[in-house]
Amino acid sequence: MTSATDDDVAVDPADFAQARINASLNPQQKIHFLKEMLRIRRFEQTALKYYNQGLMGGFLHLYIGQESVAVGTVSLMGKNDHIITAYRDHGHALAVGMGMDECMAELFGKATGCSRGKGGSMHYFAPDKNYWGGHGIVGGQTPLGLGLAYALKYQNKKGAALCFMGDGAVNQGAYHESLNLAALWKLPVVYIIENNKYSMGTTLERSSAMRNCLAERADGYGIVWDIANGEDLYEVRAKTDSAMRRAHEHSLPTVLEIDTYRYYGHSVADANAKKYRSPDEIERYKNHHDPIRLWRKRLVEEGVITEEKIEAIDDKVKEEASKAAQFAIDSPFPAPESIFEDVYWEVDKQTDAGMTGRHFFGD
Amino acid sequence: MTSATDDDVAVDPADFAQARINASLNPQQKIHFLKEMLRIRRFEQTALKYYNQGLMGGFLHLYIGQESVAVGTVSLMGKNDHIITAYRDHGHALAVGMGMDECMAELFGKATGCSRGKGGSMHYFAPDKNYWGGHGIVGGQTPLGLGLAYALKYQNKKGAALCFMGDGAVNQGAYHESLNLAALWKLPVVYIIENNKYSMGTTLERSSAMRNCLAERADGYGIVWDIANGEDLYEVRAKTDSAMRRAHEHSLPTVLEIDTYRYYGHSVADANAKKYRSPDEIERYKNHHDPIRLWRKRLVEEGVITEEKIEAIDDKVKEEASKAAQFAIDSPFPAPESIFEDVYWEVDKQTDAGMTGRHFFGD
Amino acid sequence: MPLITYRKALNDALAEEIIRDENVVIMGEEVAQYNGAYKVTEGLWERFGDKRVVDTPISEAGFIGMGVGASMLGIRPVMELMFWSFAYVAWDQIINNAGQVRYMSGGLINCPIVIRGPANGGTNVGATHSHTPENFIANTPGLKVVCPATAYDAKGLMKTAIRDNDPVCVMENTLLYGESWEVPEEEYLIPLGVADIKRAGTDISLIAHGRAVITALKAAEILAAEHGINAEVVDLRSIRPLDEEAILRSVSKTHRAVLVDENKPFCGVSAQIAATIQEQIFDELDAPVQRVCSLDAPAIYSPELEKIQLPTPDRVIEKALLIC
Amino acid sequence: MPLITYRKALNDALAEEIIRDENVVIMGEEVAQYNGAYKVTEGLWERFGDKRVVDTPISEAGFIGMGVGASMLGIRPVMELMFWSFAYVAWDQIINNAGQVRYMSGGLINCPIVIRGPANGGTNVGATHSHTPENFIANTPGLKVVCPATAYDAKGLMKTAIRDNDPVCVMENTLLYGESWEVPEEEYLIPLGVADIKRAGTDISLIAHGRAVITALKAAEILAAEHGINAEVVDLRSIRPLDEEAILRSVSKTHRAVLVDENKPFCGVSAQIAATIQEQIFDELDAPVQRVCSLDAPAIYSPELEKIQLPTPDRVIEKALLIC
Ligand SMILES: Cc1ncc(C[n+]2csc(CCOP(=O)(O)OP(=O)(O)O)c2C)c(N)n1
Ligand SMILES: Cc1ncc(C[n+]2csc(CCOP(=O)(O)OP(=O)(O)O)c2C)c(N)n1
Ligand SMILES: [Mg+2]
Ligand SMILES: [Mg+2]
Repeated sequence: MTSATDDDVAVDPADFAQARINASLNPQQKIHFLKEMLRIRRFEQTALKYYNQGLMGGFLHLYIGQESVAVGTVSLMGKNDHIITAYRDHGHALAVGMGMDECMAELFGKATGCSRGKGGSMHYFAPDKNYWGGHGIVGGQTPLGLGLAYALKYQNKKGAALCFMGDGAVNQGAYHESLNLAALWKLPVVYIIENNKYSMGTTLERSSAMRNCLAERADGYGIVWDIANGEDLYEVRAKTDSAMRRAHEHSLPTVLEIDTYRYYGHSVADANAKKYRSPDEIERYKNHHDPIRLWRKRLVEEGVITEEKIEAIDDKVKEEASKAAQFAIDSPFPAPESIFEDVYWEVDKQTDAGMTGRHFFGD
Repeated sequence: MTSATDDDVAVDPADFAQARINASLNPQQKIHFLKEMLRIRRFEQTALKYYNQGLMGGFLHLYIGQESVAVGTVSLMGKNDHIITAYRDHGHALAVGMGMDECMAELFGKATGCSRGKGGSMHYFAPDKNYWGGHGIVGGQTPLGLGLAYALKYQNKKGAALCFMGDGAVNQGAYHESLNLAALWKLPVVYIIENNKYSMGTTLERSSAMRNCLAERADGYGIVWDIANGEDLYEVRAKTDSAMRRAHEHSLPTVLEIDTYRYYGHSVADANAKKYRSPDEIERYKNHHDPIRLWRKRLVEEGVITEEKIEAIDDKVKEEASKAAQFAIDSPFPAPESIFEDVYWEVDKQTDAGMTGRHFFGD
Repeated sequence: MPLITYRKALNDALAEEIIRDENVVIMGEEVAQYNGAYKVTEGLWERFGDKRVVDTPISEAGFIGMGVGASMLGIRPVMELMFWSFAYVAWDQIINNAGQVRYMSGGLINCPIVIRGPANGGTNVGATHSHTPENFIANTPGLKVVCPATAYDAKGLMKTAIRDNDPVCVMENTLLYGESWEVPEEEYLIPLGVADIKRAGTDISLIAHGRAVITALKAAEILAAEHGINAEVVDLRSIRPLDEEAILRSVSKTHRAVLVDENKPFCGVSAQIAATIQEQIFDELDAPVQRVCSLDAPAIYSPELEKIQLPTPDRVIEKALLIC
Repeated sequence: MPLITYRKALNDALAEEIIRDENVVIMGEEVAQYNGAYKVTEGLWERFGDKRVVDTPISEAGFIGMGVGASMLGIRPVMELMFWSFAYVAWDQIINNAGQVRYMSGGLINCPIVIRGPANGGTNVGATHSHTPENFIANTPGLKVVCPATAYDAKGLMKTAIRDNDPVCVMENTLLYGESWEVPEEEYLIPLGVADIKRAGTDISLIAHGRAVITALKAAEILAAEHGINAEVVDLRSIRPLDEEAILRSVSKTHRAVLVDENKPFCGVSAQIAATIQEQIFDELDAPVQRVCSLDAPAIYSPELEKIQLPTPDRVIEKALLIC
């Protein structure tokens, strides 16, 4: 019931490249992962630039440094697998295949944004891609993720719900209630803790009591758990695969804690980003643990691609990001009337129910 | 860090009578415990009679069958130890020394009730006896118990907060949040799970996922935990003592799960009390595991008291209960104006703050 | 028409909707094997089995949130809160997830969930168990809330709530569960957002919802019998959406209104109705709109006192006489 | 008098009370080492150390409830919610424990706790982060709530809140943190329950709380300059207790009122005020009381649109002109 490594995952702890799910990858796929990670990074760097110019409002929580987690886990999703996360949600959004245009436009608050300018950075959604957001209340998405798994099981679909959360979110009660329900009802949910060591300015040690790690709390509910090193895309995929197969084959939950790191502040507005942790620490991660850098190196070493070709991909991705920014800038703001749209389905669809009685108050 | 039995507790697993805290007991004390357990049982049987006559409102959750838990744990409380529980609160109330009169009057909704008729069965309080209620929202009292412990530590007092809860309450998020905070900040709280196997009509198995027991979830937070057999007053005292000393000496939390059983329904209104569990099961507990019966037997065997003297005590206690009922019946209902009392301290005390601005609305 | 209880009407509504739509699932504490703490779900588990009627642990935030998540994928959970008072441990899931996710997703998502259970005082269960949060829910665009006052309304509104594609909160009343009303045998639905004139009248409008409607009806009888005042009783039934037209129509006719409401006064539902009436038909009013709410303190336990804490016909009559 | 920011005024209030009473302890997420997400607690941890200024994990139900429990034993916790929106995960602890425990204990207990933090829209943080629950809190007898509109009020009300022996919710505003007002150097307190006439006038009463007061003041200037209307601006400051007399006095003088309120309209604070005015001084009113609230939808992200979702001076003027 405890720390689980399925046979075919634990080939050689040092090399998850040999895990079944990775051994079968072809070069195109491996290159695709690189491209996806680059898309996230370039998208966010571009967004940051415009945020700093004052063209966006609210928060902007950057995912830079964590890209391998979203790309690695999402790469395993099939048509009945669903995903939901917290407010640090750009990475997962791009990984599931959302376009940079609608993602960027959302940040600018434009009508062409993925959430029509209503959600902003924290609230990306693409149900057509099985992506259920983007949620701002810490831990609030954890029962929702459970609900996705419940629906899958109810509908007899062989799928999994991947529910992401930060290391700070594990101390919210809703998460524990969800763990008990997941175990009790054998729901196919995979809780993925993206442990980037900080919740805002608070270190892991100052926020969470634990024996050895956060995932281990799953033990108390008899839920299988594991830890993965997030800098290695192969490992992320191997361990996520193991969890997803547990969901698919046995309809059982897993808690998977993935070690990772964010280079920027909690959000762009985080004035203390370099106070609660040392510049050294950040440099060390950038130089020695950057998931993109490591994956590039790996692919070059494996002979899958050359540095030049990587640069070409990177250039293309950067261009995609600039174009998305231009798209966003050129897009219109939502019309004032749209404030009252998307509140009630029945009103939006002008059904009888939507036209009976007063739904909105004030003027 | 895990399942803990301090040296002097684990003398002989079969006989906690030898534990330090029990070995030093004198006959008077042992007889006192018996009397306290009998007080609870007779009080509640009397209350039940009048409830069934329609003289009380709302709920009446009987503690009968669980008396050793309240009496055993409370017997260890010193002047800086505090206690708080859920709605099944008569036992703890009488054990801390509340009078039957004010407890009974509260059930009748009388002005002479311990909560002036405002709280009812679920809301007994006696802060002067370090008893902080009586709380109706399942799990809601668990952060309050933590707060009592926080205050003790803040005030540099060597004390413990005993916070009781049912087996169904462990699935409320607030409890888990409390566990993390208790461990992180080393707070002297003892969470006591009174595991009577059912939350209303739901068995333990249908409500809680676990490995071996409920207390074990404490492991995930690095909190020491233990299990006690609640039918044995000696064991309850020995293991609670161990937890309280951990609080007193090291300012550390403990989770203590005490196995116990209730003979009546969840509340008196529980129409299904004999449906979700077999009459056999109830009989088995009454005949073989009743804490009062076992304690009586033990004391007689130890030569501490005779059956006749026990009967005399029982008669006295029954008389105390009848008198309390008469007191309650003879007491007046609260005055209608009292509806607006006890809402705000400042208003009650007629301070300047209480007389500035309008505090109550409507007429 | 057969007389059936409010409880049975709800039970029938749930059963009919379970049969009609395979996505409807009933969940909550003790709803299945125990038949429901207040027996609203009696027999459903036996009839429809484990998949359709599900007992939950005591984890309102967890299971309500789970229901919201499942509803995003097309399940239609009908979640029982044993008391609406327990909503407060799940408040974030209700307000932020059920209530806001459609908006934040720019309309990509909808949550066809029903959250139901009793929301009332008057049963001596104390302050923490007697909340009536229809005003809080109705304050929240994205959520809908209905408060049926009779068995007929309870059945028709519940069925409509289950078919509605937005989150609907149904606030029932333990004091009404055992009361009986005529309910047709054939299927019917009551649209949300349509008030019901429970008693036609000409002299004053008594506007109420939930059990306060029964209080208003009693007051109206006495006003007629003893004071020669012919009161109209408007049952809002649905708080959001709200049938404002029916309110304004009635008061435009009677020129006087007493609002009866088991909420606490400050920002209760009747505050909103009073504000609306005076704003929209000021010139029709011959006197200020009066309100009768629960007395403004936490719910008291003492059975003798709780009786007078809730609106009574006497208090309604007193206010009516003040302006008639 | 020195000009200081609303943020600094709060910071000074906290520091002064920490010094005055050893039972005062500041708690919340990031309040200590990080200096507060919005820097309200800047420097306090450095000055007063670990015991008096405490960082908490992200467990609002746990730590707010803990604060309530500690307050029962005489500690005076001043708990920061990084946003009041996050109160919803701790709602049960606030409403049922802080709000009802005194009553249920027949007055044996009191909870001298302050819960504070910003409660406002207008910063493009979306629907889940923009709640303004002062109406919910004020609905709840047992709780108190204040909404300071200026640095002066923020300091005086915060100090009083900390000394109050009942639970007080202080709702601040991130859009005001950086604004400056004159604040005396010597110590002062502002009682709860006393409104402040922020601008005297004769023709119409603009009644508001929190940042809506600033909106009302702007509207008043324009009404005077462009329309020759001399508006009085009444700042409620404290919602519960409420200075009803000040409201009625002002409207009895001006005979007209526009209520400005950043709540959503349905059962917002202004609904209560409107209901009260028409009920108590119906004959003084020359026109219906008007309300200007946030537009009735979840808070929109789009910065361009959120601007118009909150009450604006223009909307206030429009309503004022309607009745002047
Ligand atoms: C209930 C709640 N409390 C507080 C916040 C404010 N907040 C937003 S993110 C955050 C830190 C979360 O840290 P973590 O879970 O580790 O995720 P990370 O930001 O590292 O991805 C906090 C305190 C919130 N959004 N919701
Ligand atoms: C938040 C909340 N949910 C549901 C209830 C209704 N309820 C009261 S007691 C109870 C069962 C609790 O069982 P357990 O914790 O085992 O305690 P026991 O009654 O066995 O002492 C339930 C469901 C409640 N009071 N509060
Ligand atoms: Mg983190
Ligand atoms: Mg139990």
